Amino acid sequence: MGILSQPIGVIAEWLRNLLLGWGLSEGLTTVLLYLVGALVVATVVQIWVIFLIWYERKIIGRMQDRLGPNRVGPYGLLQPIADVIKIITKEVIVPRGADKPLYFLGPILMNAGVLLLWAAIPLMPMVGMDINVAALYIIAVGGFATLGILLSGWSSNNKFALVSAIRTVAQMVSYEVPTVLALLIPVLLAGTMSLHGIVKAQHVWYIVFAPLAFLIFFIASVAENGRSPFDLMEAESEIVAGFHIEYSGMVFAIFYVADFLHAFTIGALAAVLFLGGWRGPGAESFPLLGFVYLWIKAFLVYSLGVWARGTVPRIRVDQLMDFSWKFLTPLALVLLVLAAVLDHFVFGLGAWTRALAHLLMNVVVGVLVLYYLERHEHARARRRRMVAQPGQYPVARPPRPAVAENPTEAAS
Amino acid sequence: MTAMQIIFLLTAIVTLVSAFRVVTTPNMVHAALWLVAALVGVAVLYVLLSAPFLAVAQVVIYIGAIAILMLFVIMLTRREMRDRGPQTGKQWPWAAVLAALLFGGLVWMVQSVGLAAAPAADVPETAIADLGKALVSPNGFVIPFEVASVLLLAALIGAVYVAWTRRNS
Amino acid sequence: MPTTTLLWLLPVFPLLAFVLIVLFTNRNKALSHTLAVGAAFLSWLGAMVIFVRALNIGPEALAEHPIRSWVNWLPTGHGFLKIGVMVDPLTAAVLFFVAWTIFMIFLYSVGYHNFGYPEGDHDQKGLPPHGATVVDEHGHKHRVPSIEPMYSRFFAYIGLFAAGMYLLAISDNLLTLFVGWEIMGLCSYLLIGFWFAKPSARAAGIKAFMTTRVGDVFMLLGIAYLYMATGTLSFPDIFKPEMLHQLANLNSGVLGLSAAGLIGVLLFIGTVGKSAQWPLHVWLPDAMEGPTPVSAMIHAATMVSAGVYMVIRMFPLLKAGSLNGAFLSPLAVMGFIGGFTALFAATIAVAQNDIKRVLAYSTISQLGYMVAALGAGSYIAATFHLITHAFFKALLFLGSGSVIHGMEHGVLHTGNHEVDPQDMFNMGGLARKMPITFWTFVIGGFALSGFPVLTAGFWSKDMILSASFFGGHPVIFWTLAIAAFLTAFYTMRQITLTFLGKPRTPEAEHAHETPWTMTVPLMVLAFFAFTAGWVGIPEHFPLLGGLLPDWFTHWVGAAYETLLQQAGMFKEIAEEGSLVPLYTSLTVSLGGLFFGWLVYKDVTSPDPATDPLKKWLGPVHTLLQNKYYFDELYGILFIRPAYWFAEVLTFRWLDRGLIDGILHAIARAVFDLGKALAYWIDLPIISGAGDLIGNIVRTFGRAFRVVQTGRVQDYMVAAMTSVVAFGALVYYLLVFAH
Amino acid sequence: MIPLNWYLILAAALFALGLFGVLSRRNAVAILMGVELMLNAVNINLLAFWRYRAPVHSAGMVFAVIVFAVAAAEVAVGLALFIAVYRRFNSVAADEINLLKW
Repeated sequence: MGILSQPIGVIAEWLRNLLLGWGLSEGLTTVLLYLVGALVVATVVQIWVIFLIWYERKIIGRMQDRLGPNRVGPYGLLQPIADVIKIITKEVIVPRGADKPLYFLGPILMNAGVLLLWAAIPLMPMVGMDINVAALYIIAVGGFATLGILLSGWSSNNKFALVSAIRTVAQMVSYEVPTVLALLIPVLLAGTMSLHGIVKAQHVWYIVFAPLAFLIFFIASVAENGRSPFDLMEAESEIVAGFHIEYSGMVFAIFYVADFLHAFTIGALAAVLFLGGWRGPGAESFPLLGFVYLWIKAFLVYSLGVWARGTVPRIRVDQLMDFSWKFLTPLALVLLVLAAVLDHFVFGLGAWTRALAHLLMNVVVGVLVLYYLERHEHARARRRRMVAQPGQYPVARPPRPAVAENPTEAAS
Repeated sequence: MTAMQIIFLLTAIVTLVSAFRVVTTPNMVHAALWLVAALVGVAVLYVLLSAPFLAVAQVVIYIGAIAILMLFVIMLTRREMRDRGPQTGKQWPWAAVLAALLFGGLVWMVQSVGLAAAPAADVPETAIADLGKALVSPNGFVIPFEVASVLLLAALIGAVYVAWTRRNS
Repeated sequence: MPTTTLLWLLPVFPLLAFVLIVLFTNRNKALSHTLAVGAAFLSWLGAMVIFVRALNIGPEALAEHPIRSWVNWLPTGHGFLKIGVMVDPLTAAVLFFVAWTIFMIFLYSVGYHNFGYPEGDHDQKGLPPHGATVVDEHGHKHRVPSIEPMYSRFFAYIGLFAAGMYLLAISDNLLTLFVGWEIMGLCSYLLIGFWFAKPSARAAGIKAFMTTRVGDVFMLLGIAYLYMATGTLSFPDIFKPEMLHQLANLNSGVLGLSAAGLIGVLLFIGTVGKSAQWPLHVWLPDAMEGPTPVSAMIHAATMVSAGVYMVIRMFPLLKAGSLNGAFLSPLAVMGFIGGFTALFAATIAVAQNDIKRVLAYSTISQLGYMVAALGAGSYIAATFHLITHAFFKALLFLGSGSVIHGMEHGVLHTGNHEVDPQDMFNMGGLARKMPITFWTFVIGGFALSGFPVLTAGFWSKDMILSASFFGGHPVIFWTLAIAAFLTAFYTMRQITLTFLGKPRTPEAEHAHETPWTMTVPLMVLAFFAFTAGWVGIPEHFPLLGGLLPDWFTHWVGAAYETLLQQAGMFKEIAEEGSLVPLYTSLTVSLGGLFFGWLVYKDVTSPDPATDPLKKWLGPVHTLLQNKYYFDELYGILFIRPAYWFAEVLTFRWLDRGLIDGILHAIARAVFDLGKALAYWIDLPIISGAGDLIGNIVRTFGRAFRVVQTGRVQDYMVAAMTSVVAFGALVYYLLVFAH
Repeated sequence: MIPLNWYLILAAALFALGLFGVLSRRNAVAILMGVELMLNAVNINLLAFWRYRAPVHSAGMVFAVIVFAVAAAEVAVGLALFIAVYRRFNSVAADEINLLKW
């Protein structure tokens, strides 16, 4: 049992012996070890967020033809650190009339909802909790984040916050449905809800099996996270700054961290479910390599999100709901059913044959969907040309200013 | 007193206290949160009963959906939240007596019947797979399962219909 | 296409045309008449195909095994009431003339209703068109005829009419025959009252409907009795020797008639109504209120033939009914009524001035001929005359319509609407104006008169006369002979007044020939009026006999010959030996024609008072002109009593006086009793008890109403209390009791 | 191990608390919460008996799953009703809606 083949096991064994040597009981030691493990994971990922913030600001800056942070430290690398220091020193303000316990419970729940996800993610072979209903667990702990948002929005005693919270929750609940349905496809393919099992089953990455499911999962997750282009919750022009408008200082920072961490977690989940998790050359022998692989894959998916954030404009609220209920959900359902039926026939075949069959099905469905969308768009464009009257649009457009017959009269 | 028993008692206390707060707190949002706590406690009990799937399902359904929905409705029917009057009706002593009677009777009944102190057998490894098969097997519970699906669909449609705002009225 | 299918389709085409016109094409006149005429053409084509196929089968084989097809219709207690279609020799012969005449009517109607002319200036629905004013390129205004405002409706009606006639002709049972019969009754009502804005037309329609209804009710009774007695209405089932004997031997208990006799009389009363025999003849002359030639012709040539067709069809039954020689046996009744009607109507016709009324009475007279022929026992002669008469009477009616149409042209030209275009005294000299009409009319008239050898009428009339003479019915023979003389007389009177001499009015001078849609049917029918008789020249006729085979007798005779022989009712008539009928026939027709011409050739005044007959006959002429005052008689006998019965007896005395009086008395008594009961019993005892109960309930209700708070939770508390209590009780009983 | 009694008594207590909530709370949503508590108590009983009596047979779990479904349906319809009632009466207080008579 070398440090290379079982790094965490070695460290844990060492720690256990150390604690037992201090005279602690067997049970307490176990509990402590779990605690230490959780603490390490939580700390590592939250610190990683600091780097993510720098990375994202830099990338977005470049996309927007700016330089991004470049003053503090080399390439501005220390800029987030400076921000952290600044934010810690700020006062935490509790608004009058706020429900104080809930006011603080909100960000905690939100952060916890993200951190709890990491408990189930298989970081490397043999490491990470192996829950046999992990896929369901991922969905379940997502509910805590929702609860946190609702609580913080409500307890702030601010109508903008409340409106934003309700809107956000509606969005999250809506997008949870396609997320779950897309997530069920890897579960179906692997035949297990355990994430470890799913990773082990991916001799061929599931993105080959189900590219459309990957896309749905990614899009719906980003929307659930509420990042651009789905950042309706903080549409500044409408509801100021979202449900956390009243928060300041370190409490606000928790929201901030949770947001970025959630984005990265989505990447990790997508990597686990569709990109083979820790799988890669030599990962079986050297688990740390697996960790690196997972991290790289998660980071790539995260970068995809950043890319989208920097380029795609925010969508309208009715488009948001339509997109989920009228497009993603039915598509995911169709894919799920088709995958189930198809897999029934190709299950016994070789991994690559099976993968190709699924891929073919996905391509066919994708082409059909694109064809349908084009038709739909044409029809809509035609309708719009036909009934080009104000008041016909689903969302209030600014009414056309009444053009006065005589401009001078209007001016006076 | 084993560790399991300690955990059970802790969970039971949390659950019951939360449940008590659910039915007594005047603030409806707090009541909803206490409900969440009570339901999480129940979920833990499920884990103790070796039913992790149902525990997670409990969290998904009750916290992810039902509790959120209730909070929504509480916020949509705001006038009640501002009500500083009593949140319990005049009949509450009757209710308390009844609940107490019921509880007393049930406890007495449970204690008067000899019950097993330990499980009859271990839960099989394939419990979740068995559950899944039982739900869709013709020899199992496929008809109740389908009926439940229809019920859910009917509830879905009914809820939409009942809560629909008629534009022209 | 199989013959049976084709047979079923015959009534369907015109019916379809009716439905389509009524529902869809009512606004489009051209389309409507195309549909109707097309349907008539299809039916005509089908009928001709069937006729030719029937010819190929041959009379005996066809009589033995008619072309039949039937379906189950009504389930009865034991089996089904079947309806179906059938072609036997009789049907084939009838179908032939029905198809031709109906098709010709349809074609003729197009021209008669002025298709192609503009809409009238002041025309309105329910009135005949009054003409339109058109302006030609020189600015001159012309009065021209205008198109009938209800053109499409007319074609719908005659389409339905044709459907009824075809249905009647092809039926193999009395039920569908009766259905067709009644359809035609309805159509005749609709068509007579077609110009319903004219009061006279309305009255005539109602009169026709009511009068024929009298006959129809008796006929329905006869059908019902027949069904009761035999359990079937199908002709082939009834016309079996054993069935006929059974009916003939069954005593009906009415007037000493056998069942067959009673049925026969009842059915014949239907014919009396439909074929306008005395005493139900009054509707037919009034029916001339309909659109002039077409509906008149429908009534005269087609529908009234239906009545005669029905009795011909039922002849074996009538014959069986007459076996026991009761005084009122069907054949005796028919002989009497037919002969009487023939003479009676002919005398009226002599004194009529309206060109159509003459023809109407002539029709009644000729129908009487046919009925009398049946009464004399010769169904072949009756059928023969039925067919020839249909052709030449149709020809005459269409010709008279053409004349009237021409006269209306004249009326439009002079603008003098006082002049009646139907009065023969207003005509004269039309032969030069309307040559085709004249010649065809002359052919038809001579056929009607029985002009020897050439015309169809001669042969058929001769057959009737000889049948009655040799059959041993001298009374019928001489009656018919006199009627034939009168027929020839009034026919020549009509021709002379209308066509010969000089025009007596300016309108007659400006009359002119009608369009081809009217003249072509005239010519076609004239052809048949000529030739239709040649198929039935008797073999014993001097000189001509045997030159052409006596095909008709052979053909129609086959229909019932075998049956009558089997039933022992066939009587061979020796037709040789006497030339009395022939000479009589020659004498009366030629003599009548000659006298008619002689008397009327010099009439020059349009005043009807200058009628030479009037001078000679005096009050008798007035009697004839007023149709023996039959309308007035019926008015006194039936209509006024009916009004009196309804108004005075039933309404004023019975209803108001007696029934209302009784009711009022009962009401008064009950009212008083009720008041007493209410005062002495209801108020103190019953109401008191009711109030007591009510008060008790109310008191309890007041006491308990606090329980019903309307709040769901209070109810739940109550429910849960009960649940806990019952749970405790059950637990106690289950656990502690043991 | 934990005796079966403990679960049953806990469930009874939860049920009684839920019943009290249903019977006493004025707010309709709170009544619904009480109902949820009662349903959970039932579920605890179901699973406890399943675990202690017939763990190899999945009937207990199936019942629990169906109770979940019923609970979800009930909440959805109930809350929709409250919204409708609130629109009409401007209140969701159970004792103010007293039309359930006559």
